Amino acid sequence: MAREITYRDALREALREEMDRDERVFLMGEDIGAYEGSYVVTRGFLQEYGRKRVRDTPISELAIVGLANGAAMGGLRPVVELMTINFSLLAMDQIVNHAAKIHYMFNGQFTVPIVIRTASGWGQLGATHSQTFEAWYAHVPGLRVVMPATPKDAKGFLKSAIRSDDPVMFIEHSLIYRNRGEVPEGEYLLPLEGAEVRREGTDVTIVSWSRGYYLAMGAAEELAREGIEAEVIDMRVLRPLDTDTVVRSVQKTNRLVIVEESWRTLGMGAEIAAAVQEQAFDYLDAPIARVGSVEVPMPYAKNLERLVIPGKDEVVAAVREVLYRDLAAAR
Amino acid sequence: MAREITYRDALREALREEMDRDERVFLMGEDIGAYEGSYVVTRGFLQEYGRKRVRDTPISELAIVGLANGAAMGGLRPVVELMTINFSLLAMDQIVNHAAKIHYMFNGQFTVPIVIRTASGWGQLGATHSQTFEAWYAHVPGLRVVMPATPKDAKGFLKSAIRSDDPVMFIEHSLIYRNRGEVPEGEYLLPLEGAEVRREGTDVTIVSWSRGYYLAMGAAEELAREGIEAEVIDMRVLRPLDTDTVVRSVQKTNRLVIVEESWRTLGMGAEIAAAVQEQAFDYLDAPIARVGSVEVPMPYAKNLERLVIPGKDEVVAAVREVLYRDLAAAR
Amino acid sequence: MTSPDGSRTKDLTLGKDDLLHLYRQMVAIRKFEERAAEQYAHGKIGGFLHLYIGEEAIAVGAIDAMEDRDHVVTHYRDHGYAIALGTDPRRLMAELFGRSTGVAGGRGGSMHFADPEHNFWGGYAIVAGHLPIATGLALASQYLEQNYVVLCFFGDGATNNGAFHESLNFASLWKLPVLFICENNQYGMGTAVEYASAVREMAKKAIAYDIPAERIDGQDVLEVREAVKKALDHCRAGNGPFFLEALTYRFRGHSMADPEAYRTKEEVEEWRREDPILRFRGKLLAEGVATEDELNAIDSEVDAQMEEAVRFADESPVPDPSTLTDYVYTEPVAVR
Amino acid sequence: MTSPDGSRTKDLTLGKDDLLHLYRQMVAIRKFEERAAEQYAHGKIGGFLHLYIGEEAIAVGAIDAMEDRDHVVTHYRDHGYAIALGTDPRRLMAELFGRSTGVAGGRGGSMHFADPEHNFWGGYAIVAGHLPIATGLALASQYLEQNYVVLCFFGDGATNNGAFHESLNFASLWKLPVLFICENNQYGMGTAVEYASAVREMAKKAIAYDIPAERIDGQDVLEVREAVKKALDHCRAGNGPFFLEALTYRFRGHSMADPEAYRTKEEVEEWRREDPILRFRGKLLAEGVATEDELNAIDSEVDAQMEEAVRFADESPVPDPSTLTDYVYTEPVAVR
Ligand SMILES: Cc1ncc(C[n+]2csc(CCOP(=O)(O)OP(=O)(O)O)c2C)c(N)n1
Ligand SMILES: Cc1ncc(C[n+]2csc(CCOP(=O)(O)OP(=O)(O)O)c2C)c(N)n1
Ligand SMILES: [Mg+2]
Ligand SMILES: [Mg+2]
Repeated sequence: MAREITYRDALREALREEMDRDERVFLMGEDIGAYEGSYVVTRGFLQEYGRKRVRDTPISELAIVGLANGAAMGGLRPVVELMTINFSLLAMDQIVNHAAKIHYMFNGQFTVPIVIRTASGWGQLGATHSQTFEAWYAHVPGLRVVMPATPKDAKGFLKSAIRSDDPVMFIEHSLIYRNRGEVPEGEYLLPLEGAEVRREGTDVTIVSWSRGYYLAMGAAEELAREGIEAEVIDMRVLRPLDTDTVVRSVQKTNRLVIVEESWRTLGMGAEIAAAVQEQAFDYLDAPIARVGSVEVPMPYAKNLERLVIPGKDEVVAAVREVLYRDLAAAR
Repeated sequence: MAREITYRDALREALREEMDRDERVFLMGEDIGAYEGSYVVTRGFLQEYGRKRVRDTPISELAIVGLANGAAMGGLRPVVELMTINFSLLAMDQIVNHAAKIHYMFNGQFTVPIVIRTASGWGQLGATHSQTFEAWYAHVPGLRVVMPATPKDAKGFLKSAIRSDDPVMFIEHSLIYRNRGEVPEGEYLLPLEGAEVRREGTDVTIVSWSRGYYLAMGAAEELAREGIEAEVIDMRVLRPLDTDTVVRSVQKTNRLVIVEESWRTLGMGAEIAAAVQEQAFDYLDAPIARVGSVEVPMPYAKNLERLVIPGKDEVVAAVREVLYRDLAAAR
Repeated sequence: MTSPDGSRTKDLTLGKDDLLHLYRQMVAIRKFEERAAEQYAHGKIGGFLHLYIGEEAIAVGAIDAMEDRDHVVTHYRDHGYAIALGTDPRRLMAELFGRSTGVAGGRGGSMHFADPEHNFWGGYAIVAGHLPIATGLALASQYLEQNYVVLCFFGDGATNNGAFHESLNFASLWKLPVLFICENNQYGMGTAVEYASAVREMAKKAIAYDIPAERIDGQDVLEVREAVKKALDHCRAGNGPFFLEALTYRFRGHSMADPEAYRTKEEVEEWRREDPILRFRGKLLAEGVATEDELNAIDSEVDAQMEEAVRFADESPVPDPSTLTDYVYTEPVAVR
Repeated sequence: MTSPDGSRTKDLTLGKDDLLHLYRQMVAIRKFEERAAEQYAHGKIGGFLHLYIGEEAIAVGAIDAMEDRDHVVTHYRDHGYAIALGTDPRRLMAELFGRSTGVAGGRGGSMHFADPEHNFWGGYAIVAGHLPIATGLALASQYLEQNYVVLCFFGDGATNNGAFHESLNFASLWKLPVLFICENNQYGMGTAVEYASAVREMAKKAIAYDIPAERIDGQDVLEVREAVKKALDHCRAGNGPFFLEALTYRFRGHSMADPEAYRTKEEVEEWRREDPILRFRGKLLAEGVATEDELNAIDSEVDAQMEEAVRFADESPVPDPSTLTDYVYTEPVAVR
């Protein structure tokens, strides 16, 4: 049995179920308690679970993650919220030099089972509040990086992330918290790997994740109206990265477009393109196209911001390009 | 007229010349003065220029870069030394959310002419002291990223970086400070962009930068002995990234191997491969190969470390692979 | 922490013009922001909009104490400083509207006002991220012997960040001319000071760096002005940094979408009685400096000015799309 | 900052066995490191090797004051703690040699000793990066009501980093059972405290967090032991963190390749007169606790033990290459 709930509610269910299941799970972050979370994911949690398990913190990103690392080593299961992924830069040393290293460099003697929930997103928030760094985290061995698009994945991955003994970067997106989708009743877990083909198609493969997935789906629907059948893949997990699923799809469609919100240069699309051309070289009928943001610090003005973030039209155009159809001809 | 000097001496000359030329240029970093620099690049500088211009700092990477940002806005030309690129993670917010943003987000009203000198490298230094993050910095609009391989580039780029009004990440490498090379007498500047073909060849293109360049050259020489002529390109500058030079070369050789010391997934090689397949799709006769580090936190033990960092043999093997020659056949 | 010098006078020793100027500035901030909130509701302004309402006495008092050469660096709650520094409210409103006539050409928005010509070196949106920048600017002042002092404003919440610590250490170590002004409005977003800071008096944190500190009433524009004057003298004389903690309260939510579940209506009401504008107005009237009519006239003038600011913003063009990639670098670099 | 309680006794109130144990531990650290330095010169050890020689009284005194359940988290200059905690020196030397029998299987090296079975939660190589980790471990103690205290060792240089500030604030705010022990050896690499810190007494920095602090003589093993005992009581009683600053000096260079241009020979000589081992040895002899022969016998036993450690390390196998990608994740994940 499934019902439709929002992405936000799916996250809330995951947190609740895991907190109820395991006393050692606790939440920690700026304004998650009295303020109820900057994206209100944790609304009501402070009242329900109390200050011991829902811990408002000072504005100390580095120490928040560092404390979580230590607490995790000591047997707890911290779920940290970093308000937005932009602020995760302040915690980078604890994430990369500590969380990602400790299990390995001490020869498996310690584990660091932390989850860092954070949000990507934009919306006239300016240069320092509109970035997304999933590609950075996906570069780092020792981290798992999850970036769910659907409520079902959001819930299933978050629960698995909390139970995982590895550090997990769990990246949400401020513009999809209200998206609704089917979520099974009752408990379920999703393994922390594997892309998913969400729409089958024969003419081209469109790959994305998080909010980009909806863009890709929108583009696919539009393309279908003109007879182009796109296969849409939601990457879901960015480390470990499931390029096999993409390769299998490209072996069928022979064409690939990658859609992302980050800057193109060295975004996730770079890795996916590089890996796919390695593994599916002989199947590619056109260069792999990457659709990403214009490479500027994000401007505040709405009209400029719209130019930066890719829209459905850019995805459609890129698909046409890899199909060697120019715009005029297709219309 | 040119003479042979070391990479380290080339850097020292650049710093000296620029400090002598412009009173506003000053150095700032941990242990650059009394300790003479952890890689002794600034040996003697404190005595020569005094405490005003050679500033030992507390172990405060975030504030070091932040102070440099402010000082640069206020009319100075700070040259910061971050001991190693591993510690730059602590300064990430000042580099990415401030230095790279300020000129743009304030509509050009301020400039942030800072140079951040830092060193990549390894050598039984363990998991937190053996990383390299050039790919991260090259992702960020607003930054220039330079990673010279030769003494001549080291000097010319450093001088240009100091004079540039943009923030520059200037990444050295601890294992090439003693490398010697020709450096012109007297003053010269190099524009902060452009890859360079350092060896011409017809059969395959090998691309690298920094220490990887020497690996590539070594491999090319070995391959030449068996009749394979590799074209070797030193990327030199990683943002803006000159893929045109690579594309031109691939149009000739039809095969590309990228060599780097960072983890393969989302290393610079990902971007170069993705960009080249976009621009030279029809010229490629084989998948672009990437040679990088094994994706683990760096282990201390010498025998394990050797397995992680790619050596000449891996480069040669990758070249053979893109040439569709297997090892046995070639021998 | 509070000044041992209990003798400080808060009397109206300034001339009438100066006093009315302070009043006008506070009213200008208040009315600018009331219009901004209104325009936000109309969808003319997007993203974050952090209002300074309730805290006006700090910006106005402090900035009035500055010399012409001194500079301001601050956080995202930055409208008040710009107005107090004399930037044309039309260009500020235009910035909020994301128009090309804005102080940052529409690229910055509410959190990133800047106007170097009026000594405003920018509002920054990473909590405490501007403290090292302000300290570095003070280093430039010292290095180039320009003898300006940098006023760096930030909140109580910012004092818990590592950047705060590193900056204060540097400032004291190198005796840099920077005045740290902590606006303790008792909350960082929705987190009360007692849940964020091991000490309740922010000024206590300066001790760890041997920086002299004082706690003042941030609702009293004259007290602020006087304390800042003294502190600036201290910095300018080469004694290094100074730290002021101004106790205050934010009357509105943190940004526009804040249900304020974290504090009681009573608490807000109590603090509203400490409205810096009403307090100062009451004083001006009580001590016979100005009449109701005079003050009302100022209010009306400011009203008209802010109405004009909205009109100007609304009629200004949006940024030219062809400028999108300008200023990523100072020199032409191909941007993709 | 120094204890107001001048009455503290540094007399030898411990029993003879306990006193000789302290002596033996300090000698063990000294001799372990002397052998390590020698093996480094022979090329058997690579990378960084930070010696603790001169500072032994701190690790030994502090760790002797610990209860069985308490834990240690520290920085890269970490050989001393492991030895004082009772880890087999053979496994430590093997770690330096990068052998599979090492305490971290050869993966960690000098900077990353760890032995949770002996309460050692690791040496960390990012200056101050382990302070939040130690604080988090203390949070686990509190949360799980396990009533252990975490001893967190770090240098004077670490106190200037933001991570220090944020950790102390958290520890005090949440009253976590963590004892911060600052080993003030007066230099961070080659930078003297006066060029790095606005205040010369590190203990002063604890005031900003309302953490009680004390400055002690780090060359006196008994003083350290006593101060740590009291501090641990404070922490264990639920009073939150405590801060100790132990004044000390590093007799050798920062790491192996340090020409020590930043300090004078005279200064080093002066401090060598405060050798914690010689001081303690002198006291044991002067107060008739032990004879020269007894102490020499201990020295010889330790010598033999360290010789054996080198032999063990040398004969141990290097890590199996097939294990290279083990422990990147806790579950099997394809690693490229
Ligand atoms: C590093 C960082 N973390 C979190 C945020 C989100 N944030 C914006 S304002 C704010 C509260 C700041 O409080 P305070 O410093 O007291 O200033 P106030 O808003 O009260 O004026 C937070 C947490 C941010 N912008 N930067
Ligand atoms: C964040 C960071 N910056 C710089 C370094 C390089 N480094 C290693 S040890 C050290 C000095 C530390 O001094 P202190 O904390 O006093 O400890 P000590 O070595 O004196 O015991 C420095 C700067 C580092 N490891 N981490
Ligand atoms: Mg506040
Ligand atoms: Mg030290």
